[in-house]
Amino acid sequence: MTGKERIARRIAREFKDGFYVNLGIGLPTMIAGYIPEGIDVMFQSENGMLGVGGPPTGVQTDPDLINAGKQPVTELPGCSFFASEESFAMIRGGHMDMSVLGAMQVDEHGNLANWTIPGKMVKGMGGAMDLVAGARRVIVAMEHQTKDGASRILKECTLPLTGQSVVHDIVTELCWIHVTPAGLVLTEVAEGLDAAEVQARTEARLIVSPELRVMTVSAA
Amino acid sequence: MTGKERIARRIAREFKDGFYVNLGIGLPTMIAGYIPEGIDVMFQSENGMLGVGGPPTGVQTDPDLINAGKQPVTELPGCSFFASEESFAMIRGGHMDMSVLGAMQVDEHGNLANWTIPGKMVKGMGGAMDLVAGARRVIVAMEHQTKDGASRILKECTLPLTGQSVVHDIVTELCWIHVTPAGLVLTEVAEGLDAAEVQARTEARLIVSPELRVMTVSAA
Amino acid sequence: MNKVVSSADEAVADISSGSTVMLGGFGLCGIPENLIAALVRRRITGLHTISNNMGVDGFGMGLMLEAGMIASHVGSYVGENRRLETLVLKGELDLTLIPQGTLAERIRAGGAGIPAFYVPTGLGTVVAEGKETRKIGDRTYVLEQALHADVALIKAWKGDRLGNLVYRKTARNFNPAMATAADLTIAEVEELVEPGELDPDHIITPGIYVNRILVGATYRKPIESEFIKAGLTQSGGAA
Amino acid sequence: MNKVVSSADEAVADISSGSTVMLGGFGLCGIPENLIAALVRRRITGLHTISNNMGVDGFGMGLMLEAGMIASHVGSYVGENRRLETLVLKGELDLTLIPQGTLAERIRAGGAGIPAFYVPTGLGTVVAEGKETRKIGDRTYVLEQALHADVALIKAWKGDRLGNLVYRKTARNFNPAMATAADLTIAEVEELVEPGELDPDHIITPGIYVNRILVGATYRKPIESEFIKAGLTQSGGAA
Repeated sequence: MTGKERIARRIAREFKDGFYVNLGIGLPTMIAGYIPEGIDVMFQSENGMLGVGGPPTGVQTDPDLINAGKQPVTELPGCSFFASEESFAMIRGGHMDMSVLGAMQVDEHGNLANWTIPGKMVKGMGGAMDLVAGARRVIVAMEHQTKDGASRILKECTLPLTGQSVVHDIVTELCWIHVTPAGLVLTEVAEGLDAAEVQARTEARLIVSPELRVMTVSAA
Repeated sequence: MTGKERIARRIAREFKDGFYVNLGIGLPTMIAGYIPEGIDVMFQSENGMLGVGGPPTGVQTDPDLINAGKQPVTELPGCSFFASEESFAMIRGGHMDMSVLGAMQVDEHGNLANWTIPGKMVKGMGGAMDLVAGARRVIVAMEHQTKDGASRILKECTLPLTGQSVVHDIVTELCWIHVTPAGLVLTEVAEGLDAAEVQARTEARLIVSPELRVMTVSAA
Repeated sequence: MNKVVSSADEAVADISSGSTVMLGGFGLCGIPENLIAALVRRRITGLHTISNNMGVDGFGMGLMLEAGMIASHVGSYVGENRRLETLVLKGELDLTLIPQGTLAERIRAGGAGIPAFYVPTGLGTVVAEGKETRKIGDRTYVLEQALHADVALIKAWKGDRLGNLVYRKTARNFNPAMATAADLTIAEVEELVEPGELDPDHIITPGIYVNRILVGATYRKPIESEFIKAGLTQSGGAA
Repeated sequence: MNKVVSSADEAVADISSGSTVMLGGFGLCGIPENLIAALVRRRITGLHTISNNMGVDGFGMGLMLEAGMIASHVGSYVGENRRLETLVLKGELDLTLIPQGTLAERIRAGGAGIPAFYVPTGLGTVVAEGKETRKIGDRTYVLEQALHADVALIKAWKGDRLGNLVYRKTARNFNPAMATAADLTIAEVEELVEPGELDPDHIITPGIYVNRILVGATYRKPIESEFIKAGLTQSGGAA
């Protein structure tokens, strides 16, 4: 099981029956593949769809039916389409139970940076700023460190922010971290690791929960 | 021809082909019956309909199909239904070519009072304040004087306002008055009347247009 | 995911006295008849209602008023209800009248995460009294606040068990906006269909906004102008 | 009332250089292909464009960019266009990036007579720099202004000669809001139907918002992710 798969499987366990969820592009999208049986989740795509199904099989993709990553998708029974201003009214109005996004950096205040690196070309924030400002619960799903081994969980973000004090939880292949007003609380660590090892790979100070558990990922 | 009919017929002549118009309850509603041939006008009803047709003939009224006066109406080909917030986005956004309303008082500044009389029961302004604030052209259609012979066209409105400096034109059975920054300009008088006679029945000061004409009403 | 409840009584069983309740409809068109009847059966009191109108004597919200359930009301037109007049003049009901378009937009804002916005409507009238005004470009505007409720009771034409809704003709009115602007949204429909039966391009209220859905037991749907003409109420008036 | 024009070239014949132009679509989905092609044939310049994206190299608004027609752009994501990158870095194109939901709401506001409104989005980020913020309730919000254009070029699925429009699936996106927010709205459709053929309950854009309507000559409708994979562009990225 890869680290990314471990992250996706763990977050999938957080979904409750009847949840409405927006999954960011990349790693978060993988979560849709690991939803526990008996749990009905409706996925939103911010370009104007609720009830997004998986990629179409075979050749007959429909150019009028894409997700926010501009990839062809399918319709689930009970899906609906709406305009962009409606889609973001839904997001901004606090109707999404959860938004799962990738990140470049997160910090002790729950600040998130995931849209631009100064000096490199600015692609744009798309819907990320709206999602983190509007969803009831914002979960960051990302690999714990950069390819160069640098921590992505910092005392203070150094990149331009996507949102200020918006992150509720951070899930990496190493651990689950809950963001609180007191700071980052380590609540789960991957099997075979302990809190000290996670802290060693993390710039931000981690408060170890008195109820620290082993991170269980779904088997399926 | 009654005074009300004269007013309705005269205003109908102002409609241009392709106009979108909201007609208030009462006298303004009569205008729909006098639209010149070859002129296609779409009527809006602020409860959420564009393309309102006349009252249904026969017994089969549809309780789901009413106008803002809560009276049964019919659908014209190309009509559409929308929600209240959309209907007023349309009105407030300046998309209605014309709104024709009744009034209790209008004054030299184009102020309009048509929704409440203090001391009597307040029924509410409904959509009137939105219409006068939003339509491109607001025409007041009313009888020139009250039943007691008092002027309804005043120096200053004495009743609570529906809108401040919102009226573009005032049409009564006696005359057409255009509201300008300089004051009320008398542009048309009914056949057989002159400007002095109209002024005598009007509290507000009327500026007589150098191009004063006789008010022509449609024949049909 | 199944949001269907079996009756209007079950649907409103946990609404408590003192709640803020939005009720859809324009006049008597598109009102949640069955939910109102169930609320009246519960006899809760001190409700703060938000609805464009207030029914008529003998129907719609008029029944709630007669049962003494309403402490305050926000709406745009209440001209069809003599009992309301009496209560307001006696100071037993706090009535706030606001322009219909501003009412609709404040409700939409409440559902859309917009706490306040500027409108031209009502400038220079009693509606703007005590409110901030501001010049933007060459026009002056009034600052208006979002409206949100504990409960929204709405009426749609058809719906499915996921809460997706479609409306019929002018019975749509305030229902879709209210569906978005409450902590708990309960929708009554004339017909329940299977998920997928409503064309996803035609759905007006996506199920995300709806917590409970029920099929109304019966629909009377009187036409207000005719109901009034029939002599049950006597006042006339505008929208 | 007949708003039908016979070709995209006729539809855009009076759009002048220096205009502010909104263009519907999300990525390459639901974009006015035929109107863009006609604009490119006109070779007007100095346009100020407002659109969520900027096409890709070789298609959609990318063609306008390649023709040197665009002076400034307001959008939320432009990651699929290398030519844009070059122009921005050389200072030849003024690019403003704003959150997608704020963009959509600013356009809606422009059509709805709301000059400004508050949102939580972007607080504490570069998006809020230079903007007024305000505490309302227990949260701080950013004041955002309406967007309005000289011209909106939009794409719908079907329409009638009165300008009534319906959209198909996710090709709806920014098109309905933009239809409301310009002095001149031009809609291209895949199919023209008779007034009355579109169910009035299903119409998304009422004709009042549309000045001209035309049937697009051809529709290529590439899927962006596949178009890019096919090697015509190389950058990847988010929405």
